[in-house]
Amino acid sequence: MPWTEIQAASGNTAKKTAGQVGGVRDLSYRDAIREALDQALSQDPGVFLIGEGIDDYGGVFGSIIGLAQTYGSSRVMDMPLAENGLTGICAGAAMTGMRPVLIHMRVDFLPMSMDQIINHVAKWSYMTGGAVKVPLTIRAIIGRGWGSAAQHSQSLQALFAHIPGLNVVMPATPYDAKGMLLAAIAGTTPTLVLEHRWLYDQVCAVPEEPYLIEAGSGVIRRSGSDVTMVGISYMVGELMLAAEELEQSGISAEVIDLRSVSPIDEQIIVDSVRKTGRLLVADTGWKRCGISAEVAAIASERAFDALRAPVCRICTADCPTPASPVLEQAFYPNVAGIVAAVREMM
Amino acid sequence: MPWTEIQAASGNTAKKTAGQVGGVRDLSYRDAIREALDQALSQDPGVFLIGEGIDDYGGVFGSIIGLAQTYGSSRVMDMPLAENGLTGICAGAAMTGMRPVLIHMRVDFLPMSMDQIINHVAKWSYMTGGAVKVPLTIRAIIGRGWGSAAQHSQSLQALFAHIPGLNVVMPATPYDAKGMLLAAIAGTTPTLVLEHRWLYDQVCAVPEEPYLIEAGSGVIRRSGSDVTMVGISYMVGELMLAAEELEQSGISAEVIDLRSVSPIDEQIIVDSVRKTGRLLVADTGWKRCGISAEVAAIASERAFDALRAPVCRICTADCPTPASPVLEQAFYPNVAGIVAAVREMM
Amino acid sequence: MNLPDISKTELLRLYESLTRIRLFEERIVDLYHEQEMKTPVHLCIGQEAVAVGVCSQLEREDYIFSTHRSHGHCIAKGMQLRSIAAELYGMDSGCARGRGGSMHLVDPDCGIPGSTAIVGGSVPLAVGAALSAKMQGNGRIAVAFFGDGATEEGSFHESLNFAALHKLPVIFICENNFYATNSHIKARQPAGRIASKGAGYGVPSHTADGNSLGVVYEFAAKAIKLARDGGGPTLLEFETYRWKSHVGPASDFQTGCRSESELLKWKERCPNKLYRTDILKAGMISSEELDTIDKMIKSEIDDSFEFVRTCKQPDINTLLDYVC
Amino acid sequence: MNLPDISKTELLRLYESLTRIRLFEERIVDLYHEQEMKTPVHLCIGQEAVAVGVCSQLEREDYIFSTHRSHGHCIAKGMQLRSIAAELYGMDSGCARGRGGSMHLVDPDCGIPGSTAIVGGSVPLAVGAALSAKMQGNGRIAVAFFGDGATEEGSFHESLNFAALHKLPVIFICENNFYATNSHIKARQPAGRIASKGAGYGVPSHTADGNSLGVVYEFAAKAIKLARDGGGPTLLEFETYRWKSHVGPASDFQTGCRSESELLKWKERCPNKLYRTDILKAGMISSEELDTIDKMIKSEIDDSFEFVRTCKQPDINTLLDYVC
Ligand SMILES: Cc1ncc(C[n+]2csc(CCOP(=O)(O)OP(=O)(O)O)c2C)c(N)n1
Ligand SMILES: Cc1ncc(C[n+]2csc(CCOP(=O)(O)OP(=O)(O)O)c2C)c(N)n1
Ligand SMILES: [Mg+2]
Ligand SMILES: [Mg+2]
Repeated sequence: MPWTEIQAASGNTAKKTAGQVGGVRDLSYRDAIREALDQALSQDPGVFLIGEGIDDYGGVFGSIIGLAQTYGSSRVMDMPLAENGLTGICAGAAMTGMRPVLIHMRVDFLPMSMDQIINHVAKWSYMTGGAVKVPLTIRAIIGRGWGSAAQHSQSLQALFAHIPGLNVVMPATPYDAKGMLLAAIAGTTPTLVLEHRWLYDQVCAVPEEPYLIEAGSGVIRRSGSDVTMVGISYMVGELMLAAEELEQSGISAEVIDLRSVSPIDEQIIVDSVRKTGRLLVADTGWKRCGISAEVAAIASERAFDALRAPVCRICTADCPTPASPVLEQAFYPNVAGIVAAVREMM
Repeated sequence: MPWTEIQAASGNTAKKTAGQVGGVRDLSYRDAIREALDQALSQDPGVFLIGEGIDDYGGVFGSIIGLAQTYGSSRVMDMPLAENGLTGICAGAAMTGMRPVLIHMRVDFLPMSMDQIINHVAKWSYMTGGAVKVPLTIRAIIGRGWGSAAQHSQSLQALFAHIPGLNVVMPATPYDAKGMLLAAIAGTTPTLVLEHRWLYDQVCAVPEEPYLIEAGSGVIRRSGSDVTMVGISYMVGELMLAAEELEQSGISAEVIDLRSVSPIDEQIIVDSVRKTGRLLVADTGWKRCGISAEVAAIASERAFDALRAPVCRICTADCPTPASPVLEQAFYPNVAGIVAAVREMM
Repeated sequence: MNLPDISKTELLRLYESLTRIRLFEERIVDLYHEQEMKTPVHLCIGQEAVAVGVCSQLEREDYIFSTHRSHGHCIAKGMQLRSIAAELYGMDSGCARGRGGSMHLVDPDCGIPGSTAIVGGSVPLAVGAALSAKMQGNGRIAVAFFGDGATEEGSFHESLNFAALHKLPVIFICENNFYATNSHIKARQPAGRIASKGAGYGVPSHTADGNSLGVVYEFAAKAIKLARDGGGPTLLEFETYRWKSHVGPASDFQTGCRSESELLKWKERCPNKLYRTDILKAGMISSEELDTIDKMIKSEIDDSFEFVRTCKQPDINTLLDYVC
Repeated sequence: MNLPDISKTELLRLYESLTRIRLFEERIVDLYHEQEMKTPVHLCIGQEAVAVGVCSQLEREDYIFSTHRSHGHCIAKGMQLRSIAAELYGMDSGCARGRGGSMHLVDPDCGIPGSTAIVGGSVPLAVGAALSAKMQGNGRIAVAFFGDGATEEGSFHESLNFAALHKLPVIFICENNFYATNSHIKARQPAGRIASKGAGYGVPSHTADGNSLGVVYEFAAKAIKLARDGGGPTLLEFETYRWKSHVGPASDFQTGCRSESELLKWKERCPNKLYRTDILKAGMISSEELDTIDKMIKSEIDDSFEFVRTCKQPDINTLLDYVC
């Protein structure tokens, strides 16, 4: 049992939202990504995929399986283990007419390429007064479980959300995964697409034809009146489960899927908090200076008068990820913790 | 007129707090750093300084001038332009008995070494179950002005504060600069010391003998009752000026110098907000997922019931640093902006 | 035949070390399906000779830094199997108190400040330990173990440059097993260039057979001597092959990522079998003596996994310990 | 004497380019004290032959990527002085609309996608442009300009490897001026190794005199041909020297960071003077012709700085424009 299989087995489950109607099929997160990339490759000769070993039989956890065969090794390229250099190379290609999609199997490898991402990719448009754009898409996958430990399970979205000049999106559903990836590739803003490994088996209705979901808009996944629960990526599913449980005890929770952590949809947060008066934020990453801090700050700036209870942040513990399974379990937030936190708020 | 001279000329001024009494002299920020390093080098043979061109006549904006002559090139070492590799090399040395102080002339070069800082230095103690410590100190200087532009003026503390396993300190006074640097070198937690270039000419009373200021404690620079203004590094001086101006119009502002952004002194923030009921946070960096977000979130978690107005964040604009002087001026927050924001809050 | 010119006792010690690594990892293969060892294992079966040829000549105080594929290096350097086994099961008595798992083996008392799962990470760390040794004048040397893939990372280049510039007592050991995950080296580098990189820094460099313990021993001996004598770093590329899939206990040729015939060709050159044959041929050692060693190692391994059953998982109240 | 084998018109064009760079930067020196040019200037006076020898042979559509020390490369590649001068003063009509300043010159119409102030950053970007050209089959090539210091960064190594692997049409031009800020190359690298790094990737590499335009021209010509013919990258190390301090208009030998005698030795080998002497010696060009060019350039420079006076600073309401 390879490491990766076991990880895939532990995901939470999203509800299917539609069947096979009018070009809309049920698709897994993995297949939605694959379809987006297939369509981008077939529509635009400037698009190419590149990443370490991405053309192998695993096909990046199945998310690009078969594409190397269809498009050949010049459009689905293997690359050396040289994350910073290759980010620069992709940036150079993006500045000169191409639309590269650079793929990392783990978010943890992004720190290697921080110089190119932060100092070059994110700044190039501004630094050149808009003369040169960098339409680069970077996909990176958040690992979790099976002793992935400190260097193979980080969820570093906050580091990138902090930097102006990048879009950072974290689709939580197959539908969003396809649309946000296509929008990233089609746009001119460099975009980081962070996918959670535990979402890969989730299934929902996804239209066949290409469609774009631009970075910057959140979505209400569940309406409610007593508390606003804002989440991203894998945590959205956890919030949905928590909301169901809360309903049992008569607490009506609204769940917002932020989808994009840069830009952030401030209005959807503010409107919801104005309605419910309470805010909980659930992140896949750390607390200090994280997404949850930003969401909390936005609420206390723009919905202050509506807030009726202290904001609550649900994040991973303030330590690197431990390998031991018992510690792992203590490290990650869970549904019970969310439910308890909301109860405390009421 | 070299770039660096001009930058130095534009700093704000701190009040001297004491004269030449009992081993306490007035010292500039630059000289306080120098004294700390001199004392560390002379006390502990394991300490060495390393950085690009640090042994030249400029001596890192004067902050280590003469030390190369005193201690020789094996204790004050020049290094190749290889920030990531050298961070790893310093980490390896720190794991095996040395106490390196790695010096970067600009914070902007830290993204090159993010892999070693985030994936190795910050995680090593945890990943080894405490078996191996990494007593590494990294100094990096925040640039500002004279068209430093996008790649030479970043203030990236939030990226490091987000990562468990590192201390991140930002002394605002010569007294703190000496004590915090000495504590960083003497401790076993890897520590990032971020110095603002515009603080280098500030002067205050500094004791001659070595003393330690541990990361994690803020300090009240000015007592007040109407509003809590939390700032870091160069912004502390700006807040002090704003507080004086506010006093004119009868507004009593408390100014907290956070000093350390990881760990953060939550209690000092909470206590002050409980007293004043209002909070403004001023950062040298960006807003989204920044230090100001964290401070705002802490207040809305732990001092919620005391807050009487929306929290206000004062940060650099949501764009890379522009080169043009007029845009630069618009990019950075200033005293007038702080004063206006507080007035709005009352 | 390619045997180091050392005493019988020494020859047996090498045999013991090779066997310990092989059998320990084979035990992992046997047990992994139970799903109790919840850690990604990167097995080095097939590559044992490099670990043993190098580490057997190091002093306990000398440093090694290893990678995601670290079991062999750590065992050869002298780590107790109990502390490794317990770590694989995430136990509090593991070498990293269950915080690290397979990819982060550590034992400062054996000169192992740790292992990293970030490719290329081990290289500058070893250079740093060498700098430390030089500054402290304690006579130690440091070894960086890394794969062919790691030579593509900038950190490799930055490390070679600094080590050469300061003539540091460090040895760069590249185990070229021709693959990085499932990607062949041809897809990542111009052919046959790893050792040729040394010239760019004035670092003596060699490519050699990593499946012959004798060959590894000889090249390592020279490099160690050079490093100890203040002559600076050496870069050694040992060609070898991993038998199992990149991660986990299975084989992988079924997936088409490489051919079974390639694997079989390398299996014929099994480093452990080659060495066993060689020492038997040399005549002073009997196969009974080797069988006795095998048996001893087996019971050592039994003991280590039995030990695990007596261990406790970490207390969740200690989650935040050791952060810094 | 070392003249490229080209027409008189071409020879004069090279002279013009050398002169344009020198006089433009000398004008910066003259004006900088006014403190109106609020941007850190890294002057290339003394290094002009490399920029001209390479860029004069490129097509307008070919790409160059430059560094903090970019004026020479951009002028040689054909940028208008007006757009550079305006940028130095942070004007909205500058090439980067005043957002970039001296270190971020850009002009996509001249094949200049931009310049970076992060050492080593220009190298992978150029490789990426070469990849782009190859994928698009548009026949373009790309040039990375960088200093000796940049060869110490991991990005240099990662870039060479990838370019060699894919035989990309890119040329690596290292201007070895022996210093990175005030640090001599001896303190940063084992001696004489820059060009020897190419062998580690199978990239043809040469060290040559960067102050002789003829020499630069010849090596660049071969590299350009190789790249255009699909033969892949070349690494060229040109030895040269900067006359001014690392940043700013002053000289720096007074500070003791290098000796005046070293500077004077290099000044005798002024690339512009050498070339002028050579073309005059060749006989088909008179010094009057050259003086006319000098005069023309001077008025071009006058014009560019006069233009600045007519420019507007950016409107602060546009602060957030162009972020993405
Ligand atoms: C910086 C980084 N990039 C990618 C990975 C994912 N990864 C883990 S092992 C590995 C292959 C390493 O190949 P090599 O260095 O040859 O070592 P081997 O596995 O063959 O022993 C890769 C790509 C990683 N861990 N770190
Ligand atoms: C990554 C990085 N490290 C350090 C610096 C500071 N810095 C600016 S220019 C320079 C020297 C560069 O030397 P070299 O590459 O030889 O170019 P030269 O200035 O000699 O033209 C340094 C260290 C930087 N800009 N970027
Ligand atoms: Mg390998
Ligand atoms: Mg140089």
